[in-house]
Amino acid sequence: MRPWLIRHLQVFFYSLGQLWRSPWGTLMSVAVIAISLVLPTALYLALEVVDDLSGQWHSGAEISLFLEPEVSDQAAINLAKKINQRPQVASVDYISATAALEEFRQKSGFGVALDLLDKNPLPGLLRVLPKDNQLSSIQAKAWLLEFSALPEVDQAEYDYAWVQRLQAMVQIGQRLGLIFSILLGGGVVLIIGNTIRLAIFSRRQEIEINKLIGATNGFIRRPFLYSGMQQGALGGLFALAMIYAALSLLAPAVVRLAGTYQSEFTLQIVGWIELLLLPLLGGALGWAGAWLAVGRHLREIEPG
Amino acid sequence: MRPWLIRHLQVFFYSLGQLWRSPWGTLMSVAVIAISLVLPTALYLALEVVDDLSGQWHSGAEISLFLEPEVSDQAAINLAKKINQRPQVASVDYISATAALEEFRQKSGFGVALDLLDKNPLPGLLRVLPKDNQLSSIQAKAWLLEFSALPEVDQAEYDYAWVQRLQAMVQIGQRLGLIFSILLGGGVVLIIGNTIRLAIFSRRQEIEINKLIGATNGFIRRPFLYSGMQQGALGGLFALAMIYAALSLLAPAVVRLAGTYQSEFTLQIVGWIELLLLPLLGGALGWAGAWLAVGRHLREIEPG
Amino acid sequence: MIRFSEVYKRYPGGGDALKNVGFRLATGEMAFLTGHSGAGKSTLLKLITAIERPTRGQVWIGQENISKIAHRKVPFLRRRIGIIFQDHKLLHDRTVFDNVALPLVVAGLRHQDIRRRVRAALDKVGLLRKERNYPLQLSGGEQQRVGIARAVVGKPPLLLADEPTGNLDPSLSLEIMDLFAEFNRVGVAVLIASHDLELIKQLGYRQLVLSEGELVAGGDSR
Amino acid sequence: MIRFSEVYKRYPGGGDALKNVGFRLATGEMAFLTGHSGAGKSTLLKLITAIERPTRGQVWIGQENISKIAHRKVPFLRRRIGIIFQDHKLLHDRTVFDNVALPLVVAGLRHQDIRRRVRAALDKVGLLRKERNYPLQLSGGEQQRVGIARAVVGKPPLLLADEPTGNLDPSLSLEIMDLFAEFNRVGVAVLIASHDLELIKQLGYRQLVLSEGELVAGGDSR
Ligand SMILES: Nc1ncnc2c1ncn2[C@@H]1O[C@H](COP(=O)(O)OP(=O)(O)OP(=O)(O)O)[C@@H](O)[C@H]1O
Ligand SMILES: Nc1ncnc2c1ncn2[C@@H]1O[C@H](COP(=O)(O)OP(=O)(O)OP(=O)(O)O)[C@@H](O)[C@H]1O
Ligand SMILES: [Mg+2]
Ligand SMILES: [Mg+2]
Repeated sequence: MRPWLIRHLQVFFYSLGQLWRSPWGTLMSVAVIAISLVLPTALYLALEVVDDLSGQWHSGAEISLFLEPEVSDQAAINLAKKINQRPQVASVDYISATAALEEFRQKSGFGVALDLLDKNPLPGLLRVLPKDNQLSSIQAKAWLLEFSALPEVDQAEYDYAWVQRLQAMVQIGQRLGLIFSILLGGGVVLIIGNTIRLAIFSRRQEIEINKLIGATNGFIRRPFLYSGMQQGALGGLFALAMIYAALSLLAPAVVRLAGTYQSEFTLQIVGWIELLLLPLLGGALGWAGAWLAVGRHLREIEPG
Repeated sequence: MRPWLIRHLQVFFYSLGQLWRSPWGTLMSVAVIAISLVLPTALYLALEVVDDLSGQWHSGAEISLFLEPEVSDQAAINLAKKINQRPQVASVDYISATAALEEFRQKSGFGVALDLLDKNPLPGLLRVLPKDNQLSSIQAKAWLLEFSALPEVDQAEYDYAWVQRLQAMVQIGQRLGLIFSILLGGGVVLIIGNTIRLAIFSRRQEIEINKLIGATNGFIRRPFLYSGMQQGALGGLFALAMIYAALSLLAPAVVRLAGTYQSEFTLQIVGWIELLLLPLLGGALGWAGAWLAVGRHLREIEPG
Repeated sequence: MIRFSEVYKRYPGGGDALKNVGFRLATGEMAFLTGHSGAGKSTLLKLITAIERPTRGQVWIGQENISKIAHRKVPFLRRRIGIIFQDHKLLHDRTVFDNVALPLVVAGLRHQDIRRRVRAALDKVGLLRKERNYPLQLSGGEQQRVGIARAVVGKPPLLLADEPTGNLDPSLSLEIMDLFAEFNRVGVAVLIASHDLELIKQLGYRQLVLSEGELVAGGDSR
Repeated sequence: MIRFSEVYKRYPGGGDALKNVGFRLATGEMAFLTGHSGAGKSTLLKLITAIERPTRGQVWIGQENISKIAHRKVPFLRRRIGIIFQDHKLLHDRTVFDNVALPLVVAGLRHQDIRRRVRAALDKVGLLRKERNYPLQLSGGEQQRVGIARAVVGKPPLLLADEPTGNLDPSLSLEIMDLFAEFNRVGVAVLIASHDLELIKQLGYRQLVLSEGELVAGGDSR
């Protein structure tokens, strides 16, 4: 077992040495791989952030129950508690008529206009947030019917426009995600495969001589596999550094934006442990790309 | 002049033939280049779309003038015309008290609640849209002071929150754009340079022999330059096809989204003529990458 | 050691490079392969190393019929043969030492053994003091000798050489041939393709003569 | 045609490959360059083609001092010299025809001229019927002759050959040498590095003898 291990270590360090001896070429390959790893990762992080933000914004997909004017605060709170016990309900907020007017004033920018009113024209309000973020329109209608039948409730409403918008956005995001993933996943495989392919051609003579001397295909394949893995892993490390730099650049702006939504969202949410997987992923992709390229081209090169 | 031209044409078709003779390698290089061209183009298109959409949304950055209740429709319209003559004002809309209530009802989702009102509590409203989309906060304050001094105006307001949000978004967009452009621009140059670099190494012997036989550096460089250009241009064509496919996939979803904003925006706005520049750009980048790589490595390869 | 029986070789798009060739080379025997340029000498050697396959007939190495040897067995066949090439076939980006060490590395020997045997082989061809040089820093004759050192370093039972003295001056050629003879004396079978008729006559080993792909002398007595 | 004057060549990390070499080769003269392996024959030829630069001394080709020739002038120097290499240096992915045509393509000749002159050169070395083959489909001697055809196709006033008959059988060697003599008769200066002393003696041209980097015979009479 030990000589076997020694031989692998030798090849490992030999191909690392090869990379080191042609620093420019290595740098180029590694940079190309890093860029192709950065992009899908950035996409993944962006989707994670959007997911997170949209979780905070989902309050738009709520059902509003307008209470009859004669319902007291206490009765309203009791009703809220009752509704909250339903399994599909995430939370219920009670907004009294006074609070509603205040929110109204802030939301609409019609502050001055509302001061002109003699009395508060608004009813009390229960905001029901469903657990399922994307309530289907059929479900939503069933709920509306049920809630409006309650004696305390004057009318029940659901913000369809917002839901439609959200769904359309999610749809676009998913399609974009699909397209980008295909492009970039293909890109990584192609780039590493291409690099190894050309490396094989530029070492054609070496391969030929090795075959003549009695090297098995496994022996010839090994340094290419190690080289692909090492380049991929280095690319992953570079990608990690780039993403870290990009996040540092972006963080202040994102925090400022989140501030305007009264949100305490920061980019710290990003999964650092997942990012540490990047070099591993890069190494695995590099190995795979090398394997494909070597498999295709090793057979072609025969001494003549 | 004719033999000179013939020689160039010969090299052009010779290197095209070379590409054709190794279809797999060519396909790989071209696909890699295409992907690296698609991504910046997609970014550019996305920014164009956002710019376009935000132009439609800028109505949020407007100044609202709440009129005194006793101002008649006619007086309000006259005032609107007067304000509209100012050089920095893009447009002025008059929303009568009745219309304001109607808009209110739709925007807020409090439709039922408003039906409970005895009389319309809202004043008439002038919406002033400044020409400069991003009014600085100092300018905005000056305008507010000036407008609120008008006898017809009860109060003037400006949606600061929206402006802040927009500015933060624009800032993030710009930083993202910068980061992506650097990454992808560097990517294209690196990929083409790397491809040509490896091509040079795999044709090392050919270069050596040509030098021995008395070929000038220009002669040796030429096929590589043509090859780089051809690969870049092919990559550009592929990129064009990919973007076309992606747009076809995305278009329905975007139209649906735009629909929820009462917008008639479609993806037709995308500059098709600009897209046709892609193969040209690809060719130019390919030529440049080849030139860099050949310049660096041609001197290294000397017969020994 | 080697047995050819009614071997034909036709390259795609060419005439017959070898026609009805039959001969035996006994274990531990040494012989020369001669013939005009294009007679088929290199082709014959390529059949022995499974670089090319015969179109018809059989080629035996030891107990093995290699006319139809499986691809994955070829490397192990080649490890039992030391080959010296017309054009050296050295790796230009490795030192003389590393070039000679290659067959041992391929065979998976231990580092200390490699070191000892490579230096012994380099010593035999008189290039020990150039072990750290790169092939391009050597003269043509020196490169040829590096190739010979690489062929013998693995102590194969069979040595093939394709014009090993083509680039050497007469005295050095004689030295190299003596080297082959020395290997032969310790039991290595040697087959050398050469056109240096003078030298061959001088040495007096068996001669296999090819002409237009046919074995016209030195073959099986049928 | 060629004039060496007190030329020294030391490779980095090696001894002197050439020491105080001085000789002239007249226009239209033919001579052989001999010496043991490693004597410096190839090095001397490399100095003439500006592949290497002398460490000291001057090398003149015609009226040009090429010890310090500018890089961009080197290609035009090489077009006036036909070079035949020890290891052929053919392009394996081009046909024999394309290989021989290379110097004419480099020089920018017209297509029809190229065709005519390539076929004439191939005819001279007896390989016209192999013009569509690839170098790897040829025997070693045939490849060598392709290299010779490529060297003479441009009708250079000076022909250099580094062991052009190293891989050829004696009769073919003589043929090739006769070919060089023929070129020489029409006014081409020829310098051939070779160790085939037998053949050289037979032909009776001037001999420049190198030993350990020193010109021990046939040089300038000082
Ligand atoms: N790969 C090939 N494809 C087609 N024809 C080939 C191939 N290899 C060799 N030939 C032809 O087969 C014949 C024998 O070639 P071979 O190389 O065996 O000759 P040789 O005896 O080694 O000659 P030399 O002394 O010149 O090396 C020649 O006519 C050659 O053109
Ligand atoms: N690039 C180089 N770097 C270092 N040393 C070199 C280089 N090229 C040649 N030498 C050394 O210079 C000496 C002369 O080499 P050269 O190739 O000129 O010999 P040669 O006469 O052509 O020999 P042969 O007949 O074997 O071809 C040799 O000792 C060789 O090791
Ligand atoms: Mg041969
Ligand atoms: Mg030499």
